[in-house]
Amino acid sequence: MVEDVRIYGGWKDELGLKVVPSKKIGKDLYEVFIGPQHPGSGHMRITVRLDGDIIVEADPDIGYVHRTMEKLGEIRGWIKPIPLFERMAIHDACNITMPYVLAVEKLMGVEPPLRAKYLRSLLCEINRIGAHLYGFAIFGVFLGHSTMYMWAMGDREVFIELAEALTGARLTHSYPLPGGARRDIPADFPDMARRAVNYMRKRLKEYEKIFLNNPVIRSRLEGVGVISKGLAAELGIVGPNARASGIGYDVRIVEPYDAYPELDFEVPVFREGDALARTMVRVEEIKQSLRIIEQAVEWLEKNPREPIVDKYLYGKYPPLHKKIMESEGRAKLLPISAAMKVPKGRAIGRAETGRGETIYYVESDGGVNPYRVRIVTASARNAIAFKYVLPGHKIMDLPAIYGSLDYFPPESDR
Amino acid sequence: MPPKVAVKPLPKRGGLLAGVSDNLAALMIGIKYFLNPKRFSIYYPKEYPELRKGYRGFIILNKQKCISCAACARICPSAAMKMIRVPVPHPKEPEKTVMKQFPVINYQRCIFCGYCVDICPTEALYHVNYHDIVYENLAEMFWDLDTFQKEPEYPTAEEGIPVRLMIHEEYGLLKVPAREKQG
Amino acid sequence: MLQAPSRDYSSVLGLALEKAKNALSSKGIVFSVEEGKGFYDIIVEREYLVAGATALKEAGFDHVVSLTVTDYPKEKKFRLVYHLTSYLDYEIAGAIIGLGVEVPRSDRPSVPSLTQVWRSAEFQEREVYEFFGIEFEGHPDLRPLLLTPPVAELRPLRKDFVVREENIYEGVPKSG
Amino acid sequence: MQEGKAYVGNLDVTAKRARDILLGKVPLDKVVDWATSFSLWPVHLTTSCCSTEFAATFSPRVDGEQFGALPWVGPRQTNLIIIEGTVTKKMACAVRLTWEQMPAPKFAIAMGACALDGGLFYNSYNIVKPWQVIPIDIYLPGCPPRPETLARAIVTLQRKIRSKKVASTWVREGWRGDIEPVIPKEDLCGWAAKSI
Repeated sequence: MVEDVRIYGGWKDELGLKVVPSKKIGKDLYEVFIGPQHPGSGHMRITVRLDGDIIVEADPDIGYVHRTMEKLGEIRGWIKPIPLFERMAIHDACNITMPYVLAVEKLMGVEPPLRAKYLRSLLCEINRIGAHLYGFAIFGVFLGHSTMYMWAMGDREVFIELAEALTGARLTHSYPLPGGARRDIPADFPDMARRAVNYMRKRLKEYEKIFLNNPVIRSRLEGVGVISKGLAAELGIVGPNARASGIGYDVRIVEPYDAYPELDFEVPVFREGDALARTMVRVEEIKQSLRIIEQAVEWLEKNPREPIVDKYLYGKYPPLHKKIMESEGRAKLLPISAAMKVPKGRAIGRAETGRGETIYYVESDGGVNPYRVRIVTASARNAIAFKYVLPGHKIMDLPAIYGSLDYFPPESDR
Repeated sequence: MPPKVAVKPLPKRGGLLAGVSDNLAALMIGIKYFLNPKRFSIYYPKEYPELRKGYRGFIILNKQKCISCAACARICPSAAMKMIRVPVPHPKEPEKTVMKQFPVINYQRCIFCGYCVDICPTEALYHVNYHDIVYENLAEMFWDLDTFQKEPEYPTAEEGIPVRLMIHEEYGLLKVPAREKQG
Repeated sequence: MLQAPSRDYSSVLGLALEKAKNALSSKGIVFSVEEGKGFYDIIVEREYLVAGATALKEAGFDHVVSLTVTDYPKEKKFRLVYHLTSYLDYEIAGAIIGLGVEVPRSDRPSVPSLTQVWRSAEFQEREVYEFFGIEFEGHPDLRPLLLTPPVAELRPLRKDFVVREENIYEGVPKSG
Repeated sequence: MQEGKAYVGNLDVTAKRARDILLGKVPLDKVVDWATSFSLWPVHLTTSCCSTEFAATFSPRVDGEQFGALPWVGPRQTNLIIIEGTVTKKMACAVRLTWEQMPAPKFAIAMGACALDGGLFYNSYNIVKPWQVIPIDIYLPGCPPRPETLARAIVTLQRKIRSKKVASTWVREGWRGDIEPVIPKEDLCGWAAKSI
């Protein structure tokens, strides 16, 4: 029996995998189908079996957005899968494609220039803030707190404007390339970014007052959906959800990529493991992301512009392409990119996306297509939490737990 | 400086009167924004946002620059861009015609990733900076070679005035007119 | 708990490999090691799979990151690798080690399920079951996870299920 | 239907007669069209990742409620369905069921490349094109379309309803004149029966 785990009508075993009811469960359990058309995020279904209003069994039925990314990744060459994989989490676009790009870079043995690394990290952090704010907005809807939805969605637009200025698209940036990035920052970007950072810092204090410290919200989140450290490790929960349970695991520390080794930031960890801690981790992460954006922008402003693609590729650029790179900061692709070949081998690329660690296993047989792309996203690994965390809670705690796990079905279903 | 893990405590609730003071704080924020609202809603279609120059909107072909290399069609991730063969006058003997291939685009599939624009060796393709055009049937969305060379009609521009959203330290986003009023 | 300063990944990976090797050889398990970029795969025989998994779990590899299956129709086999890492063991945290087995390709291939060892493999085994048709003996709840039953019968990730890409001249309307 | 002998009379016949009398008057037609066009409530069915932009449309930036559109939970209170991106084979069943639950007159907007011709997933084995499932009024290009594009779609749909008198024709004749009804060729929910 675990201490501090609020469970109605029974207790959980040591790890929390199994609910032991205190009384015999009645024969007539209610079976409630939640989704796929429901007020929350929508594109998934949870089948819960209820004894009274206590969840006895939960069965996540996912796959409503399974769009066959792994199969299509095998037939589209090496560059084209980047926009394809981006569709898994379009508000976290740079983060979700980074691991694939890193894996291909490992196979090809190319290293992007430092400026490109900083640019990619900058966009990744902008995306991370966007993803967390989107999570807050949806969480607000779940809890019936529509102010939070409006605020988070409104403030997310600030960071979308930033990303749009950098890449030319609101959400689907298709920004990183193996060995580089696609656009350099426009001249007015550093000022915009600084204003956005200052604004968001002020705003987070107000979020605390209206949402996080709001007694109504706190009483719905505190002690609800507790995932202990052992359970998180057993289920393989990732990202902010694991960090809320006291696991200090972040790919940016474990296997630093891009410009992260040179940036100064912290990885916030909470020990409580409940829904409130999971929410607070995201707030703290936004603060760290703001710090990273400041540093990256300062670096990009201070250092002279250089080509943002790999040296080998830049060496092959015709004069027109070089001129465009200098004047517009736009990296052109070369026709060879459409049919490029990658040396034989197996590589794992991983990155810390907004919702946690995403892993791409890329296998090449030396041809024009990847032989196998295996994608395990953060939401896919978190999906199992529904099955083991929900039982023992009241049905009204389901939205709070669902929202605090920040589960995004398209990312999970691939 | 290497990144590090920092264990943080949850924010404390304020003392004995937590329910009262936290509720009051939330209410005060509400009142503050009721009295001093920060609105940036765009009253579409009377106003529309004018997007930045580098925005990846509809893709247009400049036929004169096209060298028929088909790189754009090959890089297109969703196979929206296709090559068609059309007769063009022979460069040296004007009475003869030769078959040359040009790209056409299917906006039913285009995902506006901009790879075709970036791969084009002669900059024959370019983006326009608007994106809000809708269609009532699918056939219109397949652009033939003639349509592909013209920038599409932009009904929003005729109906509304352009605005711009500026990032502001105090307001987050601030709506300002994109152009000076004439006269 | 990970603490500063951040460590060099390749040295952690080397340490993890040593630890995994020791754990397996102390149980008398025969294995071969294959190197990938950023990870190592340890391939064992089918009868050693559960014993090897238990040994690795005791050595600190506490969860499955990815259950990676690749189909090799020419060699008539599936290569099934549980990519593992650790959260709780600070020394090897984050290093990816694969525990793999080669399964002969047939209509109803099967391997022992490792869900009892690693709970985090449960959903990924269900996924592999629907995409490749590999059955996991002893899995508590082997149903399709993502696909509908008619689509799952296609076994879509096997190499003999072919999805075709349109070429650059195809699909232009006649009038266009 | 047989004439009943109950004192209240036959409700169906009464309702039909009342409808004929009310809609026979010309201004009422216009009122029906006007009222429908300014109360297009989209049902909250998110099929795919365009839902992020759907949410952005009803966020402060574009403020979808200025068009009289308010996303609503229960399909019984809504008359607009916005297909937000890809419809997979598993989701197609839910889309059709939701569409059938909505009261007439009802409209559909297909949002994003995936909802038109599959977009990036045109050759995927697990997708259905939404125009094979329900009749679509407006198509939006883009992946995802901007929130302004969705706002333009709502405005265009409102104008279409008013200019073509879609809603009043629908109420009068039981179906609209301009679009053929769609009956899915394959059994969309066949798999559900199997899994149970």
